[in-house]
Amino acid sequence: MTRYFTDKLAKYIVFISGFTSFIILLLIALFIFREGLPAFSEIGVFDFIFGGVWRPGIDQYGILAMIVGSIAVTIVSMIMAVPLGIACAILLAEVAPSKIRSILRPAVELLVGIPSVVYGLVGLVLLVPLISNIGGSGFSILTASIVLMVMVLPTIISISEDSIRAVPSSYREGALALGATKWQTIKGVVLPAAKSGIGAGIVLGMGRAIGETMAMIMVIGNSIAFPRFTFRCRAYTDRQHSTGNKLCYRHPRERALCYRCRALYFYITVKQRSYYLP
Amino acid sequence: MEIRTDFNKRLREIQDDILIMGSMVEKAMTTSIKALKDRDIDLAQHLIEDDEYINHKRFEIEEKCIRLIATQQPLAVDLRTIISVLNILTELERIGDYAAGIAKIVLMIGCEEHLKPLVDIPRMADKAISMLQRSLDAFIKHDAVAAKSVITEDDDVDNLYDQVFRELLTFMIEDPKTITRATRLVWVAHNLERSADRITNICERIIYIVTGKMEEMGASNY
Amino acid sequence: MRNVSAKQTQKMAMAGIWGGGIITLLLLIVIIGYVLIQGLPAVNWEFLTTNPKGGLSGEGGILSTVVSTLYLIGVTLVLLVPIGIGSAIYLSEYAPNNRLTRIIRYGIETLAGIPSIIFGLFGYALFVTVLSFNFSILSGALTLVCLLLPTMITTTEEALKAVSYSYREAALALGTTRWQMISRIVLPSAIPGIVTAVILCIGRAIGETACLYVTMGGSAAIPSSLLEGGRTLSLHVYYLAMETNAMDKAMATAAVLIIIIILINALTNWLAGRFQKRMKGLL
Amino acid sequence: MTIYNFNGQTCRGGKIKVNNLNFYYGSFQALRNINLDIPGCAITAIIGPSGCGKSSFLRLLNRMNDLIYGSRIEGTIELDGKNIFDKTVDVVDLRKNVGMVFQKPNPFPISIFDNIAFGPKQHGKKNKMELEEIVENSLKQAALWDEVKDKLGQSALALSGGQQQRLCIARVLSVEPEVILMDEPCSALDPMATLKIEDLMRTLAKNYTIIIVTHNMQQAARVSDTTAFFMMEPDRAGSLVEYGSTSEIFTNPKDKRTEDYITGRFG
Repeated sequence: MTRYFTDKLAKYIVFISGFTSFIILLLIALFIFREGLPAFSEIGVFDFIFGGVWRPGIDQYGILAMIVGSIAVTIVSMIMAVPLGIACAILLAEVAPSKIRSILRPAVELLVGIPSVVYGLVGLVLLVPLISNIGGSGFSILTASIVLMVMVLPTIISISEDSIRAVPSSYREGALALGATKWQTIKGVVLPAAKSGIGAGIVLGMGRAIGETMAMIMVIGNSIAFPRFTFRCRAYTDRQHSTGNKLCYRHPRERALCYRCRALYFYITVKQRSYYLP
Repeated sequence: MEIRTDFNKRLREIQDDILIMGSMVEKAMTTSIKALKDRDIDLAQHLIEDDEYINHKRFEIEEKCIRLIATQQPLAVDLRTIISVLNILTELERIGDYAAGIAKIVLMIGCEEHLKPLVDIPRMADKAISMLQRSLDAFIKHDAVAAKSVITEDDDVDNLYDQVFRELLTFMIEDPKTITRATRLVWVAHNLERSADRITNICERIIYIVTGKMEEMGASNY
Repeated sequence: MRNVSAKQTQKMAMAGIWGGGIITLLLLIVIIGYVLIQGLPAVNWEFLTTNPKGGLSGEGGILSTVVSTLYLIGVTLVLLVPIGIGSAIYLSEYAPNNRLTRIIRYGIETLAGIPSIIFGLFGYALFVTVLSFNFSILSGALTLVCLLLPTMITTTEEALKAVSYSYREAALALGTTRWQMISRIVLPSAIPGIVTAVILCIGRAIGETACLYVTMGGSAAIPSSLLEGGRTLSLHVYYLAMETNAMDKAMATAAVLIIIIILINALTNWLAGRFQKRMKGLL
Repeated sequence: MTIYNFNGQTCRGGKIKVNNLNFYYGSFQALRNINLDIPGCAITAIIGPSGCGKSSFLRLLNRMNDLIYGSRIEGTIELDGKNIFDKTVDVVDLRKNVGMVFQKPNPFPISIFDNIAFGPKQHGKKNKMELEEIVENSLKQAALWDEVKDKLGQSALALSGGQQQRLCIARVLSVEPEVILMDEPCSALDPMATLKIEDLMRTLAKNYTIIIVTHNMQQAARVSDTTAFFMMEPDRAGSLVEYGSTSEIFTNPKDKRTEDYITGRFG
């Protein structure tokens, strides 16, 4: 009867490993809220989120500048990435002959695989001097947005392409048989049918944009003043505080604040997930 | 690898059954003429009773055909075979009835002397029996040529019938007292002639099985 | 007239679409080309086999970072693969459709959406401080396990689900226990898919910076035990770019990284192709 | 005990007895009050319109429905007099004893040999010689040996559809079942391959009890000895309308609904 014993044992083992992820999630939530919540009560949620000044030295802890920075970078990069991504997805799924596709597809996959520090590095070395020609130091929202655009592009492309491919070919045949041009078919039938998938691709891309850290630190600079386009600013600075400079943890107050930002971010992530996941 | 083994087996079974029934009918014909020649009332009586077996066999085979059609969806040559088998059954059964009819005439004749020594009627019977044998042979072998040649022989039987009829007619005209006895023999000859016609029908069915064409081959004058 | 305008729109739209594709391709060529052209000349045997000096000088090679990276990946996989496969098996083969399963799935999906820096802070709080593993390979590996678990689970689950349900039915109908069915039929059939999942995770581990930055420290020496810190290739690029002026070294390291990633991508594609062919019965 | 006579072959009833069987998926009743007496060493066909519960019924016979969450069973199914839903019955042994062939041929993506040897191996047979013998016998019984004996090491997926399905039958035979369930085994095959499988079934019926679910009435008519006609009731629960010898059902059904169905006049 050993095989029945093995059967039972295996069942319990895989159940436990299945539960691991959830435990990790709980632990993350626990640690971040435990460290972050006390600071909230100390300063107050309103002051924290809408305070314009981040100056730990004189007890000013407002993250508004960082929030604005984050939002600005995300929006600008999405404005660039979405049309480009959708165009590329259409090309891959509908237009390109298989030879071109077999070049483009691995290229997109490669874009996903390149580590973010490499993007940061290229941005730092290539893009920052280029932008500084326009004005400012080059460490700017524009630079960050361009780098971010390249980083979220593959996400948008591959998810949109998959959903365009998932549209049954009978839809296309139906439209073409009515005498529609290829573009009319794509615009009128294929894209509307793939709408939700493309939407999911955009949201996921946005998630990646908001969460990106390293490349951003490298190209956006570290200003804590309100951002002006093409000027130094700091996007969601607390990230850099905690990551870029481990010294910040020496100040217990500041450490608590870092965690408070974490808590806020964590909440946003969970919320955002619940929008586009079934 | 043979496929549809089961169906083939059952179809062969039906064809074998046709042979069995054919030989039953053939035996009935032989017996009826023997009884006539010997004026053997007992034999005739047995023959009439045995006709039941032929009828019974007919229903048995028919049942098998229906079951095969219902369950096996026969097509093309298989379908033609089964449909033809159903027709052939009827013909065989009728031939059996003619033999029984001759036996009944034997009962009527009783111990009376025959009007004349029987010559042509046994010849007719021999001819018809040989036709039956060869038609069954052609059925088993799916031989359309043989079947066709059997059909042409129907003319011989018809000629013999004409001859018998004319001869008996002469008797009746000469002596009206012989009319009853002569008529009985005419009936016997008529039954034999009809049997031969039925056999040509069987042969037409055989040709249909093989070629798929349905045609009237030897249109009888009677 | 309508026809003409439809044709013109078609032309414009197609031009736009092709433009999008070409821009994407150009971006890739620029990034990879730039890194390789700038970086490759500095890559030589000496570069690969000497340790970085550390500090602000940026001198030296990348030997210790390669060793740290391998060390880190090894430790990570030892933990990640069994848990990930176990989890995926539970989800695809055992999980009943109930609240608990939904909770587990929700956990995995949420975990997948959390940015790596949050994992880093979590790892810092739990592994580095509370469990006092300090800045070490172990802390980094444990953090990476948390980070990569969702990827590993979902990719493996996909591979398991790609194994036709009819195989499972057939095995059970032959009178096997559920575990025999899984271990003898489902897992062997899904192996190429699972290997793809592992390679995908290795790729991500190699590229990961943010969460390791706060859990592994930045020691430039070759780590001699699990509890010592180190820096991976990606971390090294970051240090070189941000804390030193050795941009050439940073580029060289980045070039090495990109070559590794290209190789890993090729391997993944090859394996995935094999997996699909096998599922279609062509192998 | 009922004695049946099919084509001159005598079969004993009572191999499988279904008593007052009700089957539910959650709150939906899929089968209502089924009573059947399936004879041993014969082929029983189950026919009926889509959704009438034929497949559900078949899958109850080796408890494959256990896999479905929220399914519930009332009544009993007795195999050789023993209720298969009894707590003491080991479902794994039951499935070994009651094999199943599925709609689509589903050989494992491994070699032909390993496919057949899979079942015996799982049941503890490790001896190479013994396995080879089992593989050869099973393939011979499934009339596949001559076609594959030279390529036992090749992938089973390289075979044609009909060959794959016969391989699946051989795979079932390798664990020596008494009963073989077939769930529309020919629906994915061309007519020639179908006829081959049907011939195989007739041969196997000498030693095995076969129950086949089929959409194809003609197929049921061709291969089976007894036929059960299932139908959906107004609340969509499946029920048994008529059960009898196949030639009886197809030439002279007792129930008007059976007649309407087999003549294609189903209302």
